[in-house]
Amino acid sequence: MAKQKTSAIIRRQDRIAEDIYDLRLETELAQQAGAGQFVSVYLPDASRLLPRPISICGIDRRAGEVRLVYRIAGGGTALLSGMKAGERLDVLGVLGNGFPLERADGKRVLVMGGGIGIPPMLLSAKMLQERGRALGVTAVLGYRSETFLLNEFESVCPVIVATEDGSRGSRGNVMDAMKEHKAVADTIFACGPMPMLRAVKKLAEANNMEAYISLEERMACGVGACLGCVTKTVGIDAHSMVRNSRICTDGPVYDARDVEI
Amino acid sequence: MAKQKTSAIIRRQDRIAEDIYDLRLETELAQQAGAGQFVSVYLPDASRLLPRPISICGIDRRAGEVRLVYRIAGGGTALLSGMKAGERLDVLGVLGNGFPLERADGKRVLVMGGGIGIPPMLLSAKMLQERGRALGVTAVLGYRSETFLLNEFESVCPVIVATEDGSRGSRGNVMDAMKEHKAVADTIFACGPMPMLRAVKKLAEANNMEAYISLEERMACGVGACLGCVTKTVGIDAHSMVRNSRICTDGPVYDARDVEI
Amino acid sequence: MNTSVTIAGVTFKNPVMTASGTFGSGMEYSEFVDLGRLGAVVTKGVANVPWPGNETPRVAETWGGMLNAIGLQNPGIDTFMKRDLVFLKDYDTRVIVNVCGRTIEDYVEVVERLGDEPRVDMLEINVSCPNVREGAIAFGQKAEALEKITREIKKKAVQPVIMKLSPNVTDIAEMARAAESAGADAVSLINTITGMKIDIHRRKFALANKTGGLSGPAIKPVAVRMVYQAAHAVSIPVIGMGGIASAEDALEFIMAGATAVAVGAMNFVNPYTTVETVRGIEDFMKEQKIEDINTLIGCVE
Amino acid sequence: MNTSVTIAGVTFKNPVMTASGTFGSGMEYSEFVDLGRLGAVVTKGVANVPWPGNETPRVAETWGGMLNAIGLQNPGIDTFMKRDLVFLKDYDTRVIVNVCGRTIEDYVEVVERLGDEPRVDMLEINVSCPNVREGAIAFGQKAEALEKITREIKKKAVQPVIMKLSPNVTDIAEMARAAESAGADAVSLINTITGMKIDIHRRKFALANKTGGLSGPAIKPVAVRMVYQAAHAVSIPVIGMGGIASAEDALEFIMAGATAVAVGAMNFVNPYTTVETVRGIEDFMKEQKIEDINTLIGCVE
Ligand SMILES: Cc1cc2nc3c(=O)[nH]c(=O)nc-3n(C[C@H](O)[C@H](O)[C@H](O)COP(=O)(O)OP(=O)(O)OC[C@H]3O[C@@H](n4cnc5c(N)ncnc54)[C@H](O)[C@@H]3O)c2cc1C
Ligand SMILES: Cc1cc2nc3c(=O)[nH]c(=O)nc-3n(C[C@H](O)[C@H](O)[C@H](O)COP(=O)(O)OP(=O)(O)OC[C@H]3O[C@@H](n4cnc5c(N)ncnc54)[C@H](O)[C@@H]3O)c2cc1C
Ligand SMILES: Cc1cc2nc3c(=O)[nH]c(=O)nc-3n(C[C@H](O)[C@H](O)[C@H](O)COP(=O)(O)O)c2cc1C
Ligand SMILES: Cc1cc2nc3c(=O)[nH]c(=O)nc-3n(C[C@H](O)[C@H](O)[C@H](O)COP(=O)(O)O)c2cc1C
Ligand code: FES
Ligand code: FES
Repeated sequence: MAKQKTSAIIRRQDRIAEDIYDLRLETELAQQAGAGQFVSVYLPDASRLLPRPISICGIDRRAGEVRLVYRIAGGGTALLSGMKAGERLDVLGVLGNGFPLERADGKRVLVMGGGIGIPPMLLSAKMLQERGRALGVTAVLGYRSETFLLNEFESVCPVIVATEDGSRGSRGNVMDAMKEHKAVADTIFACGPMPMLRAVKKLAEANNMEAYISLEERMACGVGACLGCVTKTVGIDAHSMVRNSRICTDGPVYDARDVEI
Repeated sequence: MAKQKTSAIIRRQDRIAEDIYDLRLETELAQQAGAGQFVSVYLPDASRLLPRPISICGIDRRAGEVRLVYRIAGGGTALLSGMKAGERLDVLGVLGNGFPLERADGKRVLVMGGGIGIPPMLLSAKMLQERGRALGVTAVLGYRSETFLLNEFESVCPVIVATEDGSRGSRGNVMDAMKEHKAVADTIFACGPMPMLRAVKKLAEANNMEAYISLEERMACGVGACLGCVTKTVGIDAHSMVRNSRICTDGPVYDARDVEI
Repeated sequence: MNTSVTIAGVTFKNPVMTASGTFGSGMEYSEFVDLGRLGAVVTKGVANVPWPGNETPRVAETWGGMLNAIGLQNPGIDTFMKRDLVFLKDYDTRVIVNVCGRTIEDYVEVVERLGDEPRVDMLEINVSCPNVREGAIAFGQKAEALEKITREIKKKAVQPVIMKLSPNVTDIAEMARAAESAGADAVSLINTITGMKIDIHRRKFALANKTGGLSGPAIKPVAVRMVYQAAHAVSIPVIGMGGIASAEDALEFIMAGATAVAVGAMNFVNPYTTVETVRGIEDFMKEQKIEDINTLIGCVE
Repeated sequence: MNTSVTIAGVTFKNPVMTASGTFGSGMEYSEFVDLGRLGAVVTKGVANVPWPGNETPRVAETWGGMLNAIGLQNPGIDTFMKRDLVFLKDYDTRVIVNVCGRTIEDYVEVVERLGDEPRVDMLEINVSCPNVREGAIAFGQKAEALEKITREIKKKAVQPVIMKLSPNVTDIAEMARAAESAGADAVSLINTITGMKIDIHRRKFALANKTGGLSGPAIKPVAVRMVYQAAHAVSIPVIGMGGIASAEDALEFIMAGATAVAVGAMNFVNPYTTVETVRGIEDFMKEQKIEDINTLIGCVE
């Protein structure tokens, strides 16, 4: 099915941690969405024209529901957090390539999420388990302090937790927690802040692991037309013919070896 | 009390004729509002920044309620018409001078309204009757075809009705109806489209009557600061020192002899 | 009812085009809209060789608009001809290729390469991109420079040439006249207005390039004014753009004097804007019983 | 915590002013805000004699902004001094008088009249109003003309002189430098950007004057860019304005290089904008532990 801009209905919205919201949308996009893909949410505010890219955190195909978990990062997400069940929300989707779950077949997999990079990894972990071909899936989650989605992760796979203030699990970030728990893997799927993704890339390269990382960039169109959202690539990109790849279309998930971050 | 921008609550909103809406606002402005004055309504749409001036059609001081009756004339009023009880609406008020009801003391008064100029005349008629010093108040109302607020007028004073298509009362406009009914008066209070106000001015001048007419102009500030909303005056205006008077502050109601329209 | 307009001998089924750089080569938005419904697809600026463009962040939202500093990233004329023009072969719409360059020679090279491409109906020369340091914008801000590049391009161009004007000038009429006098077949305007946004919490520019081009509904009044001034200054056709979000907006440009219009940033806000604009114009004409859209061009009083 | 800034020897308690023409002489908005909280009240442009201004409609709404073509209606310097300046005597705020004219002589006459008015702290010379046909705007669009008028005014002015620049130019830095080289004590910018709106249903201009000046949040990115460019071009202080709606916006201008800022069209949208901006800046400084607002001026990297 093609990408579309469609009017979703808010089924519910809950605050699940400080500044973190859990939004359930009734939308036909549920039928296409996959792990690591995202939608872009338009705000009911004519002064904020560009849609906000938000990763898909969950899908209920039977109920026709897409779940988004987001952090209030500015005026747009603040506005979104005030919206109520029953209200309509325009969304553009499904966007992006998603995680290549098949690359985990027969492998030991680490699913790593840092901060607001955690939500898409929940869907990834679930879909890896449903696929059932990985040799083992472990989640490594890094929070500032307050955790969220943790119970759900724990019902899916073993979880290693890190918090910056040490209030739960290891003190430090996901890399610290990985080391502390001597977590090993053949393949990493990761989403999180740029320093974390750089560390994952370095780790994977040093240990000859595969790593798929989900990148972020400011977006306008979300569909590959404006060239706003590029990331530097190691080689010449087949579409751009320069060392730039469009995150919205050819990403957001990249083989860490392919990008210069 | 000073002018203010204040957050009102919509008590109810009803469609009372095609494209005509009756809006009740809970606001402290009810304590100050008078006949012929107006408020300016801000829209919950950041692309439409300027407030919409709407005349006060009714006041319930006890209930702290201001009543506005408006026609959908464009995007802003269309948006307004979709708002529901309980929602908040920012309003600026109370604005304008209002009708000089005391000028009707001991006089025979015609209260004339044309089209969407009818709503403010309802409050005017009511307040004239409450004041109880006029020698008699008659309303002359001109509609395109469908009437609105007519029952309410009829409970306040004798009413002469005109419709353009003749479906009710005289065929034609308020001036035609006046002639047909040989309505006489010493003083006229009027609001309506410019051609009607010009006719009222001419009639008053020809018959040595007093006429107070409520004018409209595009507004920005609504409080006399921007000089957007002027009307040409016959003499030098005391504020502007040119032949321009600010409708939002020194109007909207003028002695017809003072303005060039 | 006739919605078709003609510019320099090329007839467009309707006056609605895409604004260069906001629609790729149509490929991405063909998932959303039937390109065959459009008057023309105007492609992203293409140079003689691939350009990497600017660093990110390249886009930032502003009140009712956006800033961009893509920096004319493009795959170069070779790939463009092999891939994008081939893709467009299947669609019943006009194709206008937007051309960028650093030097006059760069531009001329692209123009010559496109000379025997039958799929290319017109050329639009971007001398007004505020986001590249060399060449480009300078051509669009000085009348003599604009005349010179226009003349050189016209010498070699097979297809009719549209000069795309910058709004970042004191006198747009003078620029339009310069383009006309040098032989341009049409002018298009406006390109983006140079703007800036600062993130006060990080005390940093919102765009890596510091400045970017402002587009979207916020700039529409400036664009309509400039289109009106340009249309009154020259007798070649004017293509209007800047913040068009609806058929109403498009008609505003047409009444100001534009023979055709282009939808830019609003594609990002609503990917169906182009076709909805086409449909809206048709509806307006039906409602108002307008037989020929050409009677609306410049009809404002 | 110091929020005061100094321009040409005049100290303002905070950098928040009103933009000329949007606040009358403060009288009307004194019902809403305590004028004593403002850095300065900048009054509506005043000429040597009363001006009637343009026909109505004079204002029109646009997406995130508005157009105005008031045409500098003003009661003339006599009434202004007798009424408006007297009114302002009671308030503990600086007063900047905005001056307009048709000829250099007109301007100079007003400037001289104000020379021994102690209530007037500074003069702002409007050479950039797009809504009057004669004089005015021409002075603001040509560097030589701007230099000439600045020099003539400086010869007679007792108070420090701010030249208010037009954004309708190719190169704002050149204009700022022209003002500085002719002796201006400061520059303020931006005035409105010329725009147009058409009512497509009536096929008429929304404004009687056809064109008007665009202001409001829509133009902020253009204004911030120009303030940045001007601040880098000259060493005299820059007063920034254009679409300021909040303390965040004001800080954006300050970080871009403005020593002070002015709130214009947003007064119409929220009459409390000026004082809320003052308060917001104070809150920001407290939160970020900034001792002196002067350290923020031009701090963007
Ligand atoms: C592919 C992708 C997936 C994402 N998934 C999630 C998610 O699942 N949960 C979540 O909380 N956040 C996610 N983000 C980040 C989210 O898009 C931003 O936090 C959000 O756009 C901020 O909007 P705002 O209006 O609150 O902030 P503002 O700062 O007011 O936004 C201004 C502009 O900047 C853009 N912007 C601001 N921050 C970012 C950012 N980090 N990335 C991209 N654009 C940004 C906005 O979209 C808007 O155009 C994702 C970003 C991308 C690119
Ligand atoms: C003193 C005064 C009292 C009024 N009282 C009433 C009333 O009681 N009931 C009623 O239905 N209408 C009244 N109007 C007219 C009403 O203000 C407009 O119909 C309304 O502003 C249209 O807004 P819009 O967004 O729907 O139209 P748009 O055309 O989308 O508005 C665009 C801009 O033009 C302005 N505008 C459009 N039409 C008018 C107009 N006729 N007068 C002034 N500004 C206009 C809008 O305020 C807005 O700024 C009054 C106007 C004035 C000046
Ligand atoms: C992301 C983006 C990229 C653009 N790239 C180009 C370009 O390559 N060549 C060009 O001539 N104009 C380019 N433009 C300018 C648009 O074609 C158009 O002139 C401008 O955006 C105004 O129209 P709008 O307000 O509808 O977007 C670009 C605009 C945007 C927003
Ligand atoms: C209604 C109106 C009247 C104005 N009158 C003047 C004026 O008399 N003199 C002047 O220098 N600028 C005048 N301006 C320009 C403003 O002072 C300011 O430069 C411009 O509006 C940009 O700021 P803003 O976007 O905050 O409104 C006027 C602006 C408006 C909206
Ligand atoms: S956001 Fe436009 S190309 Fe990615
Ligand atoms: S609307 Fe500003 S003076 Fe009347």
